[in-house]
Amino acid sequence: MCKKGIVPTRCAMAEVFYLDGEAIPFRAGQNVLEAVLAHRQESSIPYFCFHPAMGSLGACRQCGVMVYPHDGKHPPRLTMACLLPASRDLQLGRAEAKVQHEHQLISELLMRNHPHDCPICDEGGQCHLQNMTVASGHAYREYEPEKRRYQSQELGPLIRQEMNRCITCYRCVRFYQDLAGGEDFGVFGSRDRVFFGRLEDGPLESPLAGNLAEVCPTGVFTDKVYHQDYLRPWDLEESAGICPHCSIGCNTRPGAARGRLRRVRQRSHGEINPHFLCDRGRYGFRYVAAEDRPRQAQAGGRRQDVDSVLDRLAARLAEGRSAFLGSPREDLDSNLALFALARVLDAPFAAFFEPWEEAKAREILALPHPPAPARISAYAEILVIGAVDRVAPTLPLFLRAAHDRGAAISLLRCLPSPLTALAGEDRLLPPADLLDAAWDWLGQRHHRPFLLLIDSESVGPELLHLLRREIGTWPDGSGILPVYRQGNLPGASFYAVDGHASRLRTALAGHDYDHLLALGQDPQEMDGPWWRSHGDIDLSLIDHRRSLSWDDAWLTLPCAALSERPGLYYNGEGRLQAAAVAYTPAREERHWRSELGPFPLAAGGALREELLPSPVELCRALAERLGLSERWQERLRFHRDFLLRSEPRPGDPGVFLPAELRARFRLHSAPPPRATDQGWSVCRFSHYSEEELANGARELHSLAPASAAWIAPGQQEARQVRLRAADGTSRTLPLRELPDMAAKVLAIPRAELVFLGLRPGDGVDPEWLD
Amino acid sequence: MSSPTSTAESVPTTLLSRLQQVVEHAGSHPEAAVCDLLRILQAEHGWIDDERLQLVARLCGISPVRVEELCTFYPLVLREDPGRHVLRICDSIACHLAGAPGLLRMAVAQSGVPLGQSNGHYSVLPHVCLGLCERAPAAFVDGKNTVAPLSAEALRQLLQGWERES
Amino acid sequence: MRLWHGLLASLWTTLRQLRRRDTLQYPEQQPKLGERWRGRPILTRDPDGEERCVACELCSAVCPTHCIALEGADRPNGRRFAQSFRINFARCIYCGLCEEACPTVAIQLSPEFAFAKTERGDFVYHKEALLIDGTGKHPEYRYYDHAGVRTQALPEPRNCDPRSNLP
Amino acid sequence: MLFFAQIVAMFVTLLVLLGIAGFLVFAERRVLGLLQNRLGPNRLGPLGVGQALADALKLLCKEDFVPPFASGLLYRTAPILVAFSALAGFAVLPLAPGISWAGDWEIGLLLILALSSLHVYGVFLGGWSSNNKFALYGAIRAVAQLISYELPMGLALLALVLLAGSLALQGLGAAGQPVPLIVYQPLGFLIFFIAGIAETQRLPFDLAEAESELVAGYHTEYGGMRFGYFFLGEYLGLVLIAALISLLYLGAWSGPWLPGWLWMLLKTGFVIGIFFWLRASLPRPRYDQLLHWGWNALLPLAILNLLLTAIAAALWGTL
Repeated sequence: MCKKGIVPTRCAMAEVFYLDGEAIPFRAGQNVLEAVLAHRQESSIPYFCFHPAMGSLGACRQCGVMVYPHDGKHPPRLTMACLLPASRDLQLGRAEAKVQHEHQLISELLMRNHPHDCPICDEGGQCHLQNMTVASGHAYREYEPEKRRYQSQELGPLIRQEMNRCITCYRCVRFYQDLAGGEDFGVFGSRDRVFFGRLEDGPLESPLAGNLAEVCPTGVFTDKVYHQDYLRPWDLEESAGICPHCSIGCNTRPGAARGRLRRVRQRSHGEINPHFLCDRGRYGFRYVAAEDRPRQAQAGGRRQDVDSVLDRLAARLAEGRSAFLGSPREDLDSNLALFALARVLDAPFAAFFEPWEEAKAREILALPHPPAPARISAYAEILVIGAVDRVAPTLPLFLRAAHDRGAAISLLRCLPSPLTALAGEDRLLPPADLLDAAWDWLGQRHHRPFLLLIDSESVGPELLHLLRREIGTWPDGSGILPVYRQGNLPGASFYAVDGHASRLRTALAGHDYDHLLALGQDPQEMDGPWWRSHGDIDLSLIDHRRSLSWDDAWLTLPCAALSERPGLYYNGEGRLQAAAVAYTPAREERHWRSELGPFPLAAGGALREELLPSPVELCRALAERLGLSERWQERLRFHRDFLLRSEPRPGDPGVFLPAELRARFRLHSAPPPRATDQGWSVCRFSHYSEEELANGARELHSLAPASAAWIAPGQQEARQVRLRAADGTSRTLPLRELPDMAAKVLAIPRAELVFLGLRPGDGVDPEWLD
Repeated sequence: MSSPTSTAESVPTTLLSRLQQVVEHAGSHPEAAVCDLLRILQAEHGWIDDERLQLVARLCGISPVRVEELCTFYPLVLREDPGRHVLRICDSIACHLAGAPGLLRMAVAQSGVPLGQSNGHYSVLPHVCLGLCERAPAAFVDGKNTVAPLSAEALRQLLQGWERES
Repeated sequence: MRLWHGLLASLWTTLRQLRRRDTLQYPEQQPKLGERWRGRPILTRDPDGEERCVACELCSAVCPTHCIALEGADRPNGRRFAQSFRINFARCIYCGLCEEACPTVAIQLSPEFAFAKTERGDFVYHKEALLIDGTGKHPEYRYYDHAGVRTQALPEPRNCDPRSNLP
Repeated sequence: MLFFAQIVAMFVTLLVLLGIAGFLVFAERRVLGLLQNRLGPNRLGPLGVGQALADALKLLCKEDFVPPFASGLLYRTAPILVAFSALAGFAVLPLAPGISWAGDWEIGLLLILALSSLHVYGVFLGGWSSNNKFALYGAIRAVAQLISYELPMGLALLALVLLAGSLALQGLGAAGQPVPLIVYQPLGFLIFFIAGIAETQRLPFDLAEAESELVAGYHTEYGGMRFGYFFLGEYLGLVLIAALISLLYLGAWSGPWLPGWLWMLLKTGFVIGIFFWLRASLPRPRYDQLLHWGWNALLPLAILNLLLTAIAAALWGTL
């Protein structure tokens, strides 16, 4: 890279053009604005409608630069930098009075209808328009007509619209329609009546709608959730975070202040989330502020202090009749700490409570290095199995980019999907037939590398197994990218997928074990019938959400939420990423006179930290009480060193699980296929906002539809359906029609599936009720 | 996307089949028929209400937002009830110089409602260039006939005629 | 000679002051403070009696001693206000930057300058103590007249409606 | 019995002198206030007189603190030395003919000059024992200043002695009857006056404790009553010099209607007032300027004065 100020001819690496005499390197195909933005963080050229993900439009006319022709015959002319291809030795001027005047005039025009409401605008302090207007030097309006006025729309609990602030840069609609594929948001009208919005009030339907707040260069679309706990962005402490809400592992930038987590924004990672973050990642963080989040340790449903609960737990563990359950949504160290504790106690440990889920995790681990999400768009042939858009809402962005590049996308699904519009081949199937259809697709001759995107929640382990067995015969570069909603599945299950779940169940079903210590997982939420039939097992829970069994459990220990502690997460591609502590929950306090309320922090007051222990600390405390501290530490270090060849720091791009560590999982035999009948079968219905943690985010979760059974239209006249579990219990669900879904399929939320002990693809005998 | 409203009662079946024919004519690109559908529906009903908007969206296989984008962009597609008649008076430069602003003021005074709104019988709209600059000021009546040049007296009589009609 | 002149001139100058007294006997005699005296900041109301502060946090951002802390919230009508507003006068240096930064002329420096406390914590003034029932220096100013944003949803004929039949 | 009475009387004199010194601190602040558009301390007692007592009480009540780095004995003795040398001078000072503790000592003038030189020992020891660079600087300045101004002062007095033919203070006072010696010795008076200010380190010549440069000069490390001693010494020195000026140049106790001792007191008070006035009016010179004037202006002038006096005495005889 050329450093600033060095004579550019010395720079043989890249070709350069000159902006105000400064050499700016560029790559072929870049335009001038892109090159300048890539060259330095703060652009000296103001701009609005340009966005790295959406490219140039030339609509705002703000990024003008003076171009000096080489021939000397033509006079210099003003051109938009975002529309000017960078070429060698181009001479551009930005700092001259004429250009600056032009920028000022454009700013004045853009501000013509923009209200003077920065003080009450949430964008103030992070507003592109504010920055550019100040930078261009426009300070006083000379023409003061009445400003244009709109009726803003109510766009749901996540995004707030204030249309009067619009400068018609079209970024929102370009993002929403062209990139996110949203159908319920558009641009209406013409001239100066252009309006960006929906047909009528209502929540935006796209799971990527939250990005509007970041895409909009001014305050038309702002973050409603952030607004609840609003503090100016300059007061926020931002850290490098990792989204824990699905297997993609998007990089986030949580912003916290005064002991509260206030917002999450996206932090660009070129391979995972170059530009955008889905709403689950953006708003799911609110689970830390859920009203029912447990904060008190309990014993038998009664409040107790942590130490006495730990004492009782340690005494119980010392009896040697306890089994351990880890969690694929907890971070690596927490799982390893519990695993090490189980090892030193020689107790059974599993990361999954269900052998079926465990088998899937094993198949996921056995996959050869999957491609990074951002690489999806490079594939020419893509097979999508299941509802990946519901599991990982950012994936459609990459699929859309692939489609725009001419990729052939095939879709096998049982639920409606926004990807239908992109798919060349679109087959609507019951879940049990997905495997055969995928097999058919592979049977077609593919010469170019292709990609299988699998929603591993709607398929069984046998599909993953059979498909990954074939990888050797595929063209080089082909791969499988599984998606699921657990943030750290490979990390949690690495030591615990060789039939551990079955052994755990056998142990608990026998007489030797009568106590289960579960971290971040609730067996009742994993397999309802089994748990109901083993009611004599005592359950101890370490968690930061109030799970189903929380109030009935023998002992409960609340722990710090994921954003309140550092963590390491293996995402779906086996990439290990580190998240920093996003915030420390705290309450303002002052010492001298409590009745006057908290002493202002900014004025020298203090924050009293309200810390809950992390799972690792709880495990350490248990090990100390058991007198096994040293052995536990030794174990932990051993497992950790084996798994973490190199440990990334927060903000690093991440390191991969070594191939040889994955290889040992390939030797497993095929999981037994399930019997399929031709009657009704179930599939998992999910909304994009659903995830164990994100369910606690009130605003986001309010968008999820009420629990129901969904069927294709015109199949049944009944209003309700009753389903029976193997143990005789039953559930009655309201029946709803869902257009564009597979016939003879009942789509049921996960909680109901678990209660009934059903897995996607299982045949059922529904009882139709009126 | 709001739920599609039933249009069975407001759109006669003959019209519906005619619309379907137009869509079929567009072949593999049904969305190409959207302008034709809007034109037919507006000719039949006078303006495009929400039901017709949804119908067009359904027939063309595109989202209602797209149809609305198109409707609100083009001035000849009306999204509000204009009354029985529409008078468009050109206010582009030639007509402006020839007295269109005076005519518009007159029309407003006579109809009693601001430009663009209906007084129940008719509405008067300013309009971009009608291409009749040589006979300015020009007007466009009910989307069918042009009147050019439009004198103040002719305007008064026209509007009076419409009022009497009701 | 200049030295002597200087000496005598200065002696004469001081001697002439014998009759003048600029000192006020403060607690008994109250000083007359100027309009722009920079004393304790207060929060004012607009002519309608509404709180002017919209919790934009510019005052706390500009405060060189970080003595202002506030958090905003929304009223049911959509207007923003300071839910809590606290100034620590043990830290305040009366520089007046907050007043200068305030876009709604809510925070104004008042002529009150003398307040002593026996406890440091008592210097923390909360919103109830800061808010006065008056408009302060700008009697006519209403921020929302100038903001260009109607926070209350008022369907007006002049609102831009993209669905309107106008071209 | 008489001896006992004398002891009591001396004690009373001492207390009165100390009281005067304390009062002068207050008086100076008031006068400065008057001269600077202010009021000065006026809260305590009528016209604020109680301020003097309050200050004294405050000083007495303060902690007696010796910095750990100071050399203890010298540090403790220095302020006493200062106060002592100032007080001892009053022993020979006649208030009127026959009113003086030491009687009409032949070498009264010499004793006073010697005691005023002793005063600088206290100052120097204080600055030295404080082990503080500012204090040491202040002390060095005090010494150099004293040496530089002691000479012109002595020479000015020599001219006076030449005229009066006596070293005894009462004799010198008597020489000022009926015509004050200032008439014969205007130049000598000026020299003595300036040197006297320098001697007592009063403003504008208080370079030994110039707070803008040296924090507090030689008494930087002092607090409480030890600092009070320095203060006492300074103000008693002021009284002493003022008394000397009125005794030697202003005609001592001569004056109509009132008794002589009262005249003496009035004249002293007047001179003190002038000192206050000077303090209110004049800025402090630079240190090099101070020494420059002392050696290059005042000393030659004093020699000239002595020469002229000698010539005049030779021509027209002494008084």
